[in-house]
Amino acid sequence: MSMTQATSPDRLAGGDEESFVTTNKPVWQRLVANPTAMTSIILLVVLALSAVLAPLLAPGNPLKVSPADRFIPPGAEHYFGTDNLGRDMFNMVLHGGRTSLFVGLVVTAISMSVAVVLGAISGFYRQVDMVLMRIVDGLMAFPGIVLATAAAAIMGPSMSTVITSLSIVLVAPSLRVVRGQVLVVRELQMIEAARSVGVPTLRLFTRYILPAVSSPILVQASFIFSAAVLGEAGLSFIGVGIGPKELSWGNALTEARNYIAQAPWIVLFPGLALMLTILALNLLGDSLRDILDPRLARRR
Amino acid sequence: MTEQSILSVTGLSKSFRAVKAVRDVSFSIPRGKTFGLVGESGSGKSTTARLVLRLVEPTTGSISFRGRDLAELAPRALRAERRHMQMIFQDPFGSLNPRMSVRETLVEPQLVHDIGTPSDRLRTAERLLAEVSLPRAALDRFPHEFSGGQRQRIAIARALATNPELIVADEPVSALDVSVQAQVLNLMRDLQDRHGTTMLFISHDLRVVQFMCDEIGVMYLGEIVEQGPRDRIYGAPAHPYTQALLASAPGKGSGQRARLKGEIPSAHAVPSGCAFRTRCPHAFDRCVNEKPAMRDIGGGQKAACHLLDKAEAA
Amino acid sequence: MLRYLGKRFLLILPTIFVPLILVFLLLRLSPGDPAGMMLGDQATAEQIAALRNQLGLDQPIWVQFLFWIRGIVTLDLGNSIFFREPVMQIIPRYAGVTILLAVVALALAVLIGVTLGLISAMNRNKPIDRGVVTAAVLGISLPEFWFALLLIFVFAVTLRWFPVAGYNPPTAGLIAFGATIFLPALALGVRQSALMTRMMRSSMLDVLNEPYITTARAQGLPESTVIGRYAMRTAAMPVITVAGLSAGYLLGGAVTIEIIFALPGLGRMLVEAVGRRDYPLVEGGVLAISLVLAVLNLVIDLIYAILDPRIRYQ
Amino acid sequence: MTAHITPLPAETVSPGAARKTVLEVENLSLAFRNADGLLPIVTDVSFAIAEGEAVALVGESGCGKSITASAIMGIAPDNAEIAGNITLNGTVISALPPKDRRRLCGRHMGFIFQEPMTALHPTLSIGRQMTDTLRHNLGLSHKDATDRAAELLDRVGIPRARDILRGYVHELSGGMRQRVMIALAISCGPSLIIADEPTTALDVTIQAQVLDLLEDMRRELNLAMLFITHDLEVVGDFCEKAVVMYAGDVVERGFSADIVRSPAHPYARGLIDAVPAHDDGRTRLTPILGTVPPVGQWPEGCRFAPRCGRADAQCRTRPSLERHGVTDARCWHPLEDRP
Repeated sequence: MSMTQATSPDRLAGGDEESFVTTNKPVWQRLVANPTAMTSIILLVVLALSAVLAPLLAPGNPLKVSPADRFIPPGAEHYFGTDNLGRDMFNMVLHGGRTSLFVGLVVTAISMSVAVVLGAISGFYRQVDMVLMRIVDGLMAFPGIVLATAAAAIMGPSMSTVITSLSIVLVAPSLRVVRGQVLVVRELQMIEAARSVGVPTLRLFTRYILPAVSSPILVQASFIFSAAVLGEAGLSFIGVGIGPKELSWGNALTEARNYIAQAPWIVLFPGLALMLTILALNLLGDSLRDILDPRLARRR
Repeated sequence: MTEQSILSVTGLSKSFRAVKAVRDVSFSIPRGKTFGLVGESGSGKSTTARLVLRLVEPTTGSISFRGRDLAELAPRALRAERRHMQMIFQDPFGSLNPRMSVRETLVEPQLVHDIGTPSDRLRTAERLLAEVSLPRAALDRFPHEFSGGQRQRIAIARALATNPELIVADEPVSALDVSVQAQVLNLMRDLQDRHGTTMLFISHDLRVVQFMCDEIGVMYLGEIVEQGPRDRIYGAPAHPYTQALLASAPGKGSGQRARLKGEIPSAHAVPSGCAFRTRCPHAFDRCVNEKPAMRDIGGGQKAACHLLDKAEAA
Repeated sequence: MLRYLGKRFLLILPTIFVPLILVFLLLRLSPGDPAGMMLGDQATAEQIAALRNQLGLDQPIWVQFLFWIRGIVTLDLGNSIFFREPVMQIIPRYAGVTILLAVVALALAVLIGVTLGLISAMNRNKPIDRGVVTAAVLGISLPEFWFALLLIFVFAVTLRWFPVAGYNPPTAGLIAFGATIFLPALALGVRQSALMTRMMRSSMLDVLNEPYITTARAQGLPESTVIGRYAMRTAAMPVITVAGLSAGYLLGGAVTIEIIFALPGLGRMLVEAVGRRDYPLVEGGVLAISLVLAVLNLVIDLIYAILDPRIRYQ
Repeated sequence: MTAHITPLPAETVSPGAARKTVLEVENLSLAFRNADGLLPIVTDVSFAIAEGEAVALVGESGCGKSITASAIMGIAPDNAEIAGNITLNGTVISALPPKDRRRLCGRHMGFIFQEPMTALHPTLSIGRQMTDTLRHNLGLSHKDATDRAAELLDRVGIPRARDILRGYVHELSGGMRQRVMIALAISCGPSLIIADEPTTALDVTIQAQVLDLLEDMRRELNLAMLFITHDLEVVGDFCEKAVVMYAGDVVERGFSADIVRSPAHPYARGLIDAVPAHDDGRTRLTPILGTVPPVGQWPEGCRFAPRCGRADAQCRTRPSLERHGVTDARCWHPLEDRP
């Protein structure tokens, strides 16, 4: 899974400059006018609602075993069929989504906040920057899953382990993006102009730099979200994620792979839900970037 | 330095690692006058502008402004002093914060320096807008809604917001089309007449400098090679570089053009002796070994060239 | 050029040491006694003390750190607790499979990515371009372990073209090897090929807008030369960067893929070692992956320096 | 050939030697196709260039001068709709298919761009870029192409030509880069050179050197030259004739000396008055009021009328390009007070 590559690669093409160019309509109006953005937002709202409302839509304990109902194909009774232990897959997918989205949300919030604070410091103080960037290099080059695996082994698989290790791993690419943006913005003439006016440093950051880097941060956040969801699923899949007592899409697939010949549906539905979530987040990130960064958008 | 000099720069130098961007620059500007710095790329004129405002820290030298040495001021005192010195930048698209409305842009300098009450500040913003001939409706608009010339007017209004005594203008019209350029130049002269502001005006365009400035310094490779009153510089240039610069300018007819050989040397490797000797048509052995000193040649004109010694001796 | 590579080499050192230090700290600072955990519940106090002494766990942490550093530098990582043989003998047995898997996956990704990206860019906004762009977004959103299960279901279970799991080394013959490596490599490479498709497309579209492409056309060069030589040369650079970044990703992804397809690789070994709390082997595995990545990154830097004279010039 | 156009009187330019017309542009119009239909960029542009002659295409940014040049070269963007005739050395090239147009590039037309830094390939050696062109267009062998490239560099005043051939564009200074660009443009013996603001990015002293070089090349090789610029003073020095454009229209056309000294069109007059000239001792400049209307928002009739002091009701209909005194101007009320 991509934990080290949350920075969508289009950025490498030089999309870091001029991303603060404003256009005439407010962002939300352009979002509404963009069919891709609207599709992804609607998809995300549906997914989020189904996760939040899971206890209402699919009441009962999703982990309840019912050996008599094993391997029932999808139908009116069980929309997504049942698995090897007779658990209702629809139930499991809805409840699994709660875990996935929750982990994604928390990891995004933690890693983006840390990245903004450290990125700001890094963009302003050379020595700190040297050290931080070397650490980021180390974290970025190394497969996050291996670190997370080691962490899970030592601290024991649990929700907080997953959140901690994913946050550490995903801080690196976010920090690099934020820091890169701060460095670009810092060199803008408007910053020199503000300094020549006599604007103090703190105000310079809050009124000039932060607004200018907010768009790329927003774009990055959606990619980080998708990487976190994917990361959690991958870790849970190989058994070093949230642990067997909790339910997630990755967990659901762990056992399922042994029954793929008999009951392909138990592989299909959790994976599909996972993919739709990631797709929606990636599409949102793409369209946000198109909207907020006209320089890149003209290519599409 | 005259009695009423508001800004007096002495021995100003700046090195970026091995690159000596500005070397031993000295000049002073009488109150209410405009001093022009003209030169080609790499001449250090823009760095000099930033050194004067201490946007770039000088390596050595003093900047005497309103009786104090800016180079010695502590950060807090320097920031307070910025109220009296403002800058206009080259790029009208880059120097304004795209997220701030014109109102916020014009209020910002007053807010930062704690000038007046909120309603005073707003009144000042309105007055400034009128001064640069923009409609009042512009207040609530954002930079991207204006053309390049209009943005440069907004930048000028911002520079005037704290009623500064010195304005440093770095290539303020070179990003503009000629017809718009004329509007902005006229505006700058009008405002200067009205407010009595002193101005340091940086440009590569000899025509613009001639139009705007009372006194001119010609820069080459980080040094002022000649300076003096406008009419002396344009009428009787003493330094071979000034002569060549004026002769190279278009609009003189192709027959008249005198040509400099070669390219501007890199600031990494400034030639020994006189920095201009590698391109000078009159260079002789002394120019290699000895750096010419700035000499007074009368009428307020000064130039740094060994030829002037020769002429005197002859 | 040598200076550049030397600098790159120094910059790569942290990529080896940061993950190692993280793992070191995780192992030493986590609650619980590693020796106790390794030996399990039945161990006696003497046994634990003996192991602690053998592993150096009774020393202060900075001494442990120095020992650990010495071990890495001398490539002496101690014995695996589970296999009871030196870690440095175990690692190579597994590393080969992982490297082969990653290389085949990368080759597939580059092949698919460059081809589709080029086709897409050359047919911008036509149906084929839209199709490729859509496929690429889908590909990027595809969790590879799920894709691997789908591949198994379709090609191994239903069509029976490939075995469901298992591994034949290349020495068993190319066809036998190919049959066991193709599905895993495809599953592992699909997201990378989607990323590279997007990268190739956008990079090509960027380059086609460059003035030097207009120059090449204005010089009358045929479109095949303009694209194949002038545009590809610069458009390939970001794709190479992505290929470099892919390496880390592929080695990480190999963990799940090796588990699903039961390949005896480094990733599976690592997860199993973690499960058995075989800490020397875990450290060895992390070090091996770090080293492979460092070498790969150096190779990428070298390719860059060969392709881009601007880097050599610095 | 259409009869109602008055081509520039090439015969009268240099009495004695009747010069052959190299390029003739007649009623060239260009519009971009977009979602809303056609967006006109350039309308009814006509002019001609004889061999050995430099014609300036002058105007402010956005007037359509650069896109006119790319239409002549046949490298306009794909969504450009082009009408009118372009004749090169007696052949109507505007009707040729793109492949054949491309073959004319390099061999018959050379192009010089404003920014040689970006117009030359960053990671291919100077020599490679030159020999690619020479080998493809002239069928030279690798060795002959390299020798010729070295000769060309020598000719445009680049010292150590063989070393430079092995080098890359970032290793050269701005002036040297533009010399390489010129060498590349003349390498295959074109009869027409199109130079798009070739000296705008250069320093004054270097600009003068490059202008001299271009003039030398034009004289030595008897090149027809289309010189695109925003600077009327360069035009006066360097070009025999000038075509002044405003908002996609040719507003005045004639000898540069006449246009610079006593233009007929108020816009041309305005451009001259807006520049602070040497030694004129003015304390105020005379700007042109307002701003250039953006593409797609051109007024009906005379496009300069909203900014023109002489405009009246008549200017709401479009004037045609007609002879007024010594120049052609598109104006209902041309300036009369000529010396």
